[in-house]
Amino acid sequence: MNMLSLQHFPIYSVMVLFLGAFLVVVFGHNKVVRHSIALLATCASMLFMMALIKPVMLDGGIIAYWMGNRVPAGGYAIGIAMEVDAMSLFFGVLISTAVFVACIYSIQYMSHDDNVPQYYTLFLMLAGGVMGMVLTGDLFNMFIMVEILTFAAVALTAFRNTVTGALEAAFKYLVVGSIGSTCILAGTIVLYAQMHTLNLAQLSALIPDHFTTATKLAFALLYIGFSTKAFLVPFHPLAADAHGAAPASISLIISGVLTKCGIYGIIRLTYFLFQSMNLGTTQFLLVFVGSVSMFVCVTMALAQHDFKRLLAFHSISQIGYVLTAVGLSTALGLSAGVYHAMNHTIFKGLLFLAAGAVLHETGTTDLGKLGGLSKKMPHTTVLFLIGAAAISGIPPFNGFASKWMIYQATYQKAVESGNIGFLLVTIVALVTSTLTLASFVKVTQSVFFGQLPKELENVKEVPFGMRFAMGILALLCIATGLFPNLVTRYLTEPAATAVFHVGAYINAAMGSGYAETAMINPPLAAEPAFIESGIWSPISWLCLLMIALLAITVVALSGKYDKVSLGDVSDTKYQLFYGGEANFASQVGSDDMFWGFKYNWRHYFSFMHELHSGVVNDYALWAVVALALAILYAFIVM
Amino acid sequence: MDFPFLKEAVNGLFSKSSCDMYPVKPAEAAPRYRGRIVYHPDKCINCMMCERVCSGNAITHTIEKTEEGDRVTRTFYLGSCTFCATCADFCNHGAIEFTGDYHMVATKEEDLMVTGTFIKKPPVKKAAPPKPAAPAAPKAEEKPEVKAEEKPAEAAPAIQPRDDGKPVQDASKCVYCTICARKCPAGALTVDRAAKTWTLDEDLCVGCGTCAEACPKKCIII
Amino acid sequence: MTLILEALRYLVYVLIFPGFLFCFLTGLLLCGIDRKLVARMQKRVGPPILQPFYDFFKLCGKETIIPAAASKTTFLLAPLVGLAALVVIQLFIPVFRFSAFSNVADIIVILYLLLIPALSVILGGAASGSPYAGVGLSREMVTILSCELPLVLVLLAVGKTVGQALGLGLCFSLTRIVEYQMEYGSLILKLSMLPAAAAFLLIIPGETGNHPFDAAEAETEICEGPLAEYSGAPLGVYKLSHAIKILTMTSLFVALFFGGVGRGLENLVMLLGVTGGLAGALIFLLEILVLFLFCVVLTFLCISVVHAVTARLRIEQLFKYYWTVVTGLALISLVLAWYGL
Amino acid sequence: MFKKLIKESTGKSPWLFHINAGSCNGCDIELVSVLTPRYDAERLGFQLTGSPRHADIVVVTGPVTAQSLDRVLRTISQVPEPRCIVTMGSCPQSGNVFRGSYAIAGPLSKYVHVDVDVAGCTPKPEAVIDGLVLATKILEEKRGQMK
Repeated sequence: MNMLSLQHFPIYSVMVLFLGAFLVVVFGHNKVVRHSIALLATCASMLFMMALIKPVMLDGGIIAYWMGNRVPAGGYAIGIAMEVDAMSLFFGVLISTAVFVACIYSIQYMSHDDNVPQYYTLFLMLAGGVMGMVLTGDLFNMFIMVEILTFAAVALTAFRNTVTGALEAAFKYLVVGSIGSTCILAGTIVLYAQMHTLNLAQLSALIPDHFTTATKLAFALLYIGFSTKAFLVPFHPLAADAHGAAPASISLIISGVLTKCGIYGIIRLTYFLFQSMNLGTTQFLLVFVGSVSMFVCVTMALAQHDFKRLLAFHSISQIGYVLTAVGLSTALGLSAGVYHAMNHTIFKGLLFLAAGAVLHETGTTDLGKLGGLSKKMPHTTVLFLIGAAAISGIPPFNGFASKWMIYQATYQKAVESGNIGFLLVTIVALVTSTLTLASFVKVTQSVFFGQLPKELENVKEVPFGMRFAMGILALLCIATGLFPNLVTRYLTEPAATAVFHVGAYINAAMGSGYAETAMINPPLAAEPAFIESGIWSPISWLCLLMIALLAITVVALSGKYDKVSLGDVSDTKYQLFYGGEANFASQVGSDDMFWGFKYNWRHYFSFMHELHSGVVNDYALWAVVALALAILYAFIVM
Repeated sequence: MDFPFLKEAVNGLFSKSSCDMYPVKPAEAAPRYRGRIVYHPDKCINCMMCERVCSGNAITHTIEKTEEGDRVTRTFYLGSCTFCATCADFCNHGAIEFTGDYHMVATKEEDLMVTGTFIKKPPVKKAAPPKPAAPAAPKAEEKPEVKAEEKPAEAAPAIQPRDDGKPVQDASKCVYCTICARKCPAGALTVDRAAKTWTLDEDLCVGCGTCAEACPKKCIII
Repeated sequence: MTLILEALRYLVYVLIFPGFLFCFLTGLLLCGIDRKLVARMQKRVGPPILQPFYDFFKLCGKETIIPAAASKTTFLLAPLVGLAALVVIQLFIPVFRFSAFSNVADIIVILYLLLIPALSVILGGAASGSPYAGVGLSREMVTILSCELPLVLVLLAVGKTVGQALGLGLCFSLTRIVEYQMEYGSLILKLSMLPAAAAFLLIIPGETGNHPFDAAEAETEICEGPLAEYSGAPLGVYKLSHAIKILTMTSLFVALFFGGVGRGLENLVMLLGVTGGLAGALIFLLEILVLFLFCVVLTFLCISVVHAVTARLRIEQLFKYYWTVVTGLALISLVLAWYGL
Repeated sequence: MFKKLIKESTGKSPWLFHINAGSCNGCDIELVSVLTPRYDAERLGFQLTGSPRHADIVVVTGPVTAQSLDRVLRTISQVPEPRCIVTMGSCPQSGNVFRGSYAIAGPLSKYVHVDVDVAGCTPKPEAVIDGLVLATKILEEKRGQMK
């Protein structure tokens, strides 16, 4: 498979999805046909991406594919390009796997709903839009793909319009989402007016020399546009409403994939187009927004009492982690951020699918009404616990590996740059990780353990298809957690180095040597050093844990540890101890958990309560204010 | 940042513990500690006052008729006793005594039962004196005929106590204030101030002696 | 052949020396000494030193009741996982010169590994389904939350000081910290490290859930919190892991702040003129003994005295105390370390 | 060897759980005074626990009022085997001064096999210690007979 034939794979993987969407519209009314088309399309696009890993990631090649073979003539790129380097391929692979798993899950998950064909068309449109945005090499093409995915996501959020608040959430998402898209469009137009080209490679060659106020305005517009897509701080309440109402497989796509497109857009914007990451100001912007969204969203999650809204706020706080790591612009920071983006898609997907399973069985995701589901749904509980342990960074799982790299990156950056701000970021990151653990303990206790309420008596385990999808994600969670060095060497480090080799990116598109001629100071192509100060090999730790656990269980079983006495509730001996009272249903309410913490932060929480009013014009106002601030920041400080 | 008991804690560490090591070193109860009951059946006259005043009604007795009198076995159930010692106070014959022994731990019910038996000789039954027509006469003639043979007559014809433990009234000193009638727990005495009569109903009277004690003029002898 | 020897060596590490048996004995011994000291401070005679052993074996003999509302496997498995994780943490903490697996982990990892035993209590409590356990695990989580911030600051301060001295920016590896202390003297002697040591001392009772900070397992208010439904062997395993946690935290303190003592021992052995293989063994034994003595003194200082003198804090007082006083101490040392004092 | 070790340590570390079945609190404060420095039952291994699941010896005080009857019986049933039931004071043994009242559900021995009675209307702390030591001996035998 030489380079030439591989050239077409990116466009194949995008077009397959759009073709699938079209076919589902035509033949979609028959269930089997519809499911097979959807599965085939998503699986094909994933295989195309997987095929590209070897050439692009390992051998460091960059595919530049010109639509209609309109190669750049006379130094100007006219045609539309699809450029796939290690960074975009990394996101491509991540997105295609997440979409494939979501498709498997939604087959049984959507069986109860009506007009399912429309669901699959929107689903495949969304998938196609996302793949297109990540693989494209053309700024305007990126805008179009963003438009497609935004509208598909809005339509899918409102798919179950009977759910209370679904339409309102979709409307909010539509309003602020379109503000974001228009910002991207405005930015593209300003850039096109300045640089007379839309090709990302040529833009990143020309912009660094024309750093005029107009390009700064474009930077601000594009930055705000992409951060709306990534639901960063000023736009995070959208995510909570959107996830609250959307079906679980769509929540997986929104939180696992859409936010990554926003991050991908910001990386392209700051590292490639404007190459401004060496400026202290852009680093400060990204790290500040990242850590603020990290902390705000985790504290908001603690105050939630709906399962999906809690997960939504968590996905924004994890995106805050990714953005902080990316904003450090050190090699270790970028690879940690990208690694955490991958892990986040995996464990957040798992958690959303678990929430979907709970909703599918019990019909509600209100933490107050649930309880004791572990007896009825043991597999979902185990899968949920793996996801919860992964997100809160418990050692053997993948969350820990990437978070640990992020702490090291921030602390190293603090030591190198000597300014204590980054130290504060490390501390905020560590505290946020414990707060994430706290909110997942809250969910575990109020959904899966504790007392089983009467009306959930006849809850059964989730059908196999959904458990299979969750199983894949759980296995991925454990795999990426146990072999961090493998993942970093083959996946994240190539992606990080690709970001630092902007010159290679430009030459691949515009023909070799173009970067050196067109730019005054050609981009640095220094080999990024991935020094890690700490040593941690999860495999040997896990073996030790297994040996110790084995030894202890052998000793325990020989001491007749499992000779336990079991009985049913009728015998008072096996009833719970209520201080002598008879057995009555009493469950620790989900919102009076962690009373001590909330009491000490009560002013903060009441302030946050008023801020998140839920009124769409407040959010639109925030979006515009954030845009204004970004523009001010770009003009004055940049 | 003040730690109130830090000084006491530290020098507590180096000083002898204030524990008097009970199981190793035996501990004496306080001098007048009301512990286990000791019952002296011989002193008891089965007046059943203790049973009546016991708040925990821990005292029970059984009577069997035997030829030389009725065998009374009285049991004190320590498991139901409040150790208030009212019974000891009321027992003017000192049959109930509270010792200082506080070891009242038992695995079986019986260990907490304190019992004692004695034979109570029946009172000497004589022909029931005819119901006194005139109040004054019967008490006068009844007394000398009973007492005549044992006691040599003293200077003033002193009233001799009757042998069956029932009270006798010395008409000369009695002012018929009716305190004895009101005090008698069994209601055996009727005193009529106007008619100046003092009659005793022998069946009801248990010979407890409360009337003798209560009489201001000390004219009742038992 | 060497592979078998290697495997055997690892097995001995896990099961005997710094592993299960050592933790079991020293942990329970420390707990016994702590209870005895607290009693003596209250002018009581106090239980015999081996009382925790009796408690543990009695609990092994008791019947294990599983309430009908509990989910059985998590209920039984949670204590074992907590104990196993604690034993593994103990492997990473170097005993002055000797370190079993210390090249595998560093202090941030240990910070996260310390979460697993606390999580096993939380999971066990959640699995038992009792409302007392629900309140207990919510308090336990707030206790973890409050101990996490100051512990992070202390570890960052130590990492910064040692890293700066060794010239590689930051150093989180425990072995290198101990070696640094061997050459340049214990960290406790440096001015900037004193507030960090004080903060760490105040964290130990919170992290192990000892008296003033045991709102999570308050036997009077919420019937031993998460352990309310546990009886028999699982309860024994929880009490054992509570005891081992005291050992882990105190030996971590010794490794972080008293590393230089190892050099003193070596000089002592050199002074005695013992050489060759015997010296190595002697140093090894001396190290264990000195570590145990340090642990006893530290247990007395930061657990027993505080237990005998203070009353239990409410949960929000505990949180406020940790996030203001102890974090302040840790911040002072971090800032001092930052500016290279 | 292991079973013998368990048997001995069962006698050496008895944990108490105190049930107040309507007592006048005379016996309750006397029971707690047993743990104070002067009598210090902890040197024999006694410890007051918070939940019946942790208990070996259940100390019942008070005349088992009608209201508290089923709660007392339920709590006692939740104590794991080998367990001892000690009644402290005269009330649980016979209802003492309250016997015969409509509110009393009768002596505890009517419902549960009581192992040790400590008589006395507020028995002396030394008597309580005797009772508890006797209970630990019974506990050890029960542990011996268990499988």
